[in-house]
Amino acid sequence: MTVYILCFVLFLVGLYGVLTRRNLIKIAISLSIMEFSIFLILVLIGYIENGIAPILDPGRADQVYVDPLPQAMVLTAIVIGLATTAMLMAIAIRLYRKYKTFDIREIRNLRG
Amino acid sequence: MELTISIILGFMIIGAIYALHAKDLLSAVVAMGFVGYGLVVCFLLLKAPDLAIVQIVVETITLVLMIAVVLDSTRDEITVKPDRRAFFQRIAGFIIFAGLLYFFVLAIANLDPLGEHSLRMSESYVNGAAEKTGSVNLVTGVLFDFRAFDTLGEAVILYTAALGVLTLLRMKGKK
Amino acid sequence: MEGMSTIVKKITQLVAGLIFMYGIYIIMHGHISPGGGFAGGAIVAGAFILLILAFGSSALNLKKEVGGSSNTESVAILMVAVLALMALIFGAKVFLFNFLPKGTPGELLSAGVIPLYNLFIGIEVAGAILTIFLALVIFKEESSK
Amino acid sequence: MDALIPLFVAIPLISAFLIMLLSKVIKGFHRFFAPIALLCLLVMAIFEYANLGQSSIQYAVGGWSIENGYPIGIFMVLDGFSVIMLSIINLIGFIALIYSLSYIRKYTAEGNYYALFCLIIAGMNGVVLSGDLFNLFVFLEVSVIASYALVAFGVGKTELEASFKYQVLGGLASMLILLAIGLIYWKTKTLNIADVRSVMESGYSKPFYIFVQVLLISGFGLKAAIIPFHAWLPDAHSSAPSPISAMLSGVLIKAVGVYVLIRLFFNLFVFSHEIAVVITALGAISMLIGALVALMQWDLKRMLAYSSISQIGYVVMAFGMGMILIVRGDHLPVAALAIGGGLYHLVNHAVFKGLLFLNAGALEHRLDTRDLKKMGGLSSVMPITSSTSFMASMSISGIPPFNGFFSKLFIIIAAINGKFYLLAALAVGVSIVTLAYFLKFQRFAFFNKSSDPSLNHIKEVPFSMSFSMVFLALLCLALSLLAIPSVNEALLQPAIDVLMQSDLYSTTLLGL
Repeated sequence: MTVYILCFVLFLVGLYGVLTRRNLIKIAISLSIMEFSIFLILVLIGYIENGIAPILDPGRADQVYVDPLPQAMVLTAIVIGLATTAMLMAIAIRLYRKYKTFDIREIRNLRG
Repeated sequence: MELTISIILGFMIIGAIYALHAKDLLSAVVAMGFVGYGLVVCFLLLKAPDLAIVQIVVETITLVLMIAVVLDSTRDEITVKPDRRAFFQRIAGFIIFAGLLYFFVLAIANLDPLGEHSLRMSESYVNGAAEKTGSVNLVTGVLFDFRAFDTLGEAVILYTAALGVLTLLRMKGKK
Repeated sequence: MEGMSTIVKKITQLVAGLIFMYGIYIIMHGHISPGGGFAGGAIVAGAFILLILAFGSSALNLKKEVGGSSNTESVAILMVAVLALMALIFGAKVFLFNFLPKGTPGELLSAGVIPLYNLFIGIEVAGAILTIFLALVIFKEESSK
Repeated sequence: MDALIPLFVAIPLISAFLIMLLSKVIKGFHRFFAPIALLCLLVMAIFEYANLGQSSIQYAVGGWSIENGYPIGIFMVLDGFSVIMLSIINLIGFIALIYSLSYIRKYTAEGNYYALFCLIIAGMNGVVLSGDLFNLFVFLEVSVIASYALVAFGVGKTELEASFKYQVLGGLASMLILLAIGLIYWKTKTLNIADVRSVMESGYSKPFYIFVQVLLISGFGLKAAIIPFHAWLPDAHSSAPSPISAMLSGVLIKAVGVYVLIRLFFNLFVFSHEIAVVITALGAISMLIGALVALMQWDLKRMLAYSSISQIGYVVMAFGMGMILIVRGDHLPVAALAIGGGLYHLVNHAVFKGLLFLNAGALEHRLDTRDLKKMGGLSSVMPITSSTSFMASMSISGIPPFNGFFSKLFIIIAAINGKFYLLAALAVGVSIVTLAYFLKFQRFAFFNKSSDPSLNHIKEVPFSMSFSMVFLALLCLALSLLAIPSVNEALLQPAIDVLMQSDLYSTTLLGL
């Protein structure tokens, strides 16, 4: 139970970052941190006590395996995270080239 | 098991808080890298080798992209003197987050604790998986056969992101 | 973007080939050992990124490179879609069905269509990540000109 | 017909990849291949709509259907409700693509535009057809990431900043949705929507239920731009190229936001009174505030964006009223009327909001400005644009012969019968405010005597743009036939039945 609480605290740190930070890069960083916490919650859900990694081992017959479904979900979600971060970085560097700053309020004032 | 992961999570939370409050952008990006690699260790502890490989490589590539953006920019941030109003905002935010955490704990109170996960849908992914999909690696079996539609969507997402970055970074938008 | 010091160049010459081979290994052994299309493709892309970072981008004509990697990416994902649609014709006539023989699990050629999916998705992921990195490098060079 | 269902996702994907490959090799390949692909998608959607009737098709992707009682594969479910969404997506998509054949010529990298356009259509078709929670999330991400790139297609300053805000809030919403899916998997150990419902029915703890539902409301509320989460919509829709804002406002926030919200809250969760009241309140608030803010806007596309928020408020309020009445259990026919009204307004809004954004695009194409003050007296110079936008403005503000009037009428009658007198009064009031700001748009854009003389030798927009505008204007009239009970019975009733008997969705699948 404590692990899940710590994961949700990490999620809240990311949420705090997205809502309060003014720097484009730091908003992207806090979005990634939120993603990390959700990946961890998903893998923790699928963990089974003294289960082994989900690679079939024909030698040992009655072996408990960890649940492969959350791992497949997290693998997909990691690549989604990479896609969103790449898009955010593309826009961040473009805005930086135009406004010479990463600060979102500064950009709004300069936009005029 | 739960203790080790909690310790790693503690360090990750400290790293995350530092990443948000770091004065220098580059050290913020490095702190994010630290949180990502902490996640890799958690995946290995939770018996998920597939995810550890993907996460460590994707994290490195994300760091390369972020540092490429941050490296030649002004790395100092416009720091605003926290006046009284920001102080109250911080307290209000803290109270709201404490409430969210309390509801989260209430919500997951009687769900299965760590380790006692019972299978239902993925039971047939594990028993007899070798005959059904022929793949020894169960995660690849789920990804490329049982739920191949997700992986097709996944490849399309990365393709869209590459197309989007190409579109966003072209020099001239309008003729 | 100019290259790095000669020590980094020398080590990259030694290491880049190995990383590339390791990525191919991870892609092709996706259904036997941990890893698979996504992990292996990212490692292959990492090998290329390492080469570009170490030797600088002046050595190669970037516009042609990004066009090339975007085309390989489109071809690879087109092959994945064709494989998915071929399942409509062969086997149980259902979208994304595993219509090739499954063979004995644990062998290299064993899990029917899965190694082919792994291969094409690996190439697609490598192409996508390389396209993103090259687009960023091109933009940085042209906007600083 | 079973074999057609995966083609709804496969055809746009393959056309996107082919466009990217061949658009540089064959000159203008994208200008003739993309419309063909979308036209055959539209024909397939109409074909599915024609012979679906009351039944619903479950397509087991990959050949994995039910094993020892549990659905293990990914199912694509086509029933009354999703077939309506499918037809709207492909219809407005095809019309917007015809419109952009000549509108997009003034942008560079046209090949990328058409490929991303096909990817949005593929993502939305995937979301509407999916019967699996995580698969729905993946295709939601496909369409949303493609729309991030298209919002910032003309890489100007305002577009980039709008797209950045849209991406951050979209990413935040996706994280909330992924957390909710993780919690649902944790409780029910399955991802299939019908299977989750059958597990949920066998008892659930109240706090878990409320927490997951709040997560989903805020996640999909962000995607559907309901009031507390609407911050990104005005910037994103006003700075996007006009066919894209027609697609975003007309279809994307419906297929990815409202449709999923309705599908999950009717077919996945067991109804609960508090959540129904919350949804109705959210709908009513966004209906009111969207209209009031739209009244004060002078930028044409920002005004249309705020009016989208207000009209989406109508739809969400109508479905919320339906839920309250179902939970109360008395006078179910009024609940059916409310849900029917909501569905009807959803379809109408896709058509006339798409047309209004195409009109705004035509004005922008010729005048290069979106500010109403700089326009004037264009009705003589641009006859097609002004007549079609007049028809669209009349139908959105609910003037009788047009379709908007009938759908708002259904919603208001359902509100009165269901004793929601405050909501009925609110709906009428907002309709009047809508009429006000659309008259302002008509007067300033078309009928006012303009100040600078350069306005009166502007030519009409090229054929492909005027054709799509005229087609949608005629559709505004044709859709008012849907109010006739017999036509309504044939077209909207299957969807209403799917939503009314919500356990019908899971029994047909599990009883397979």
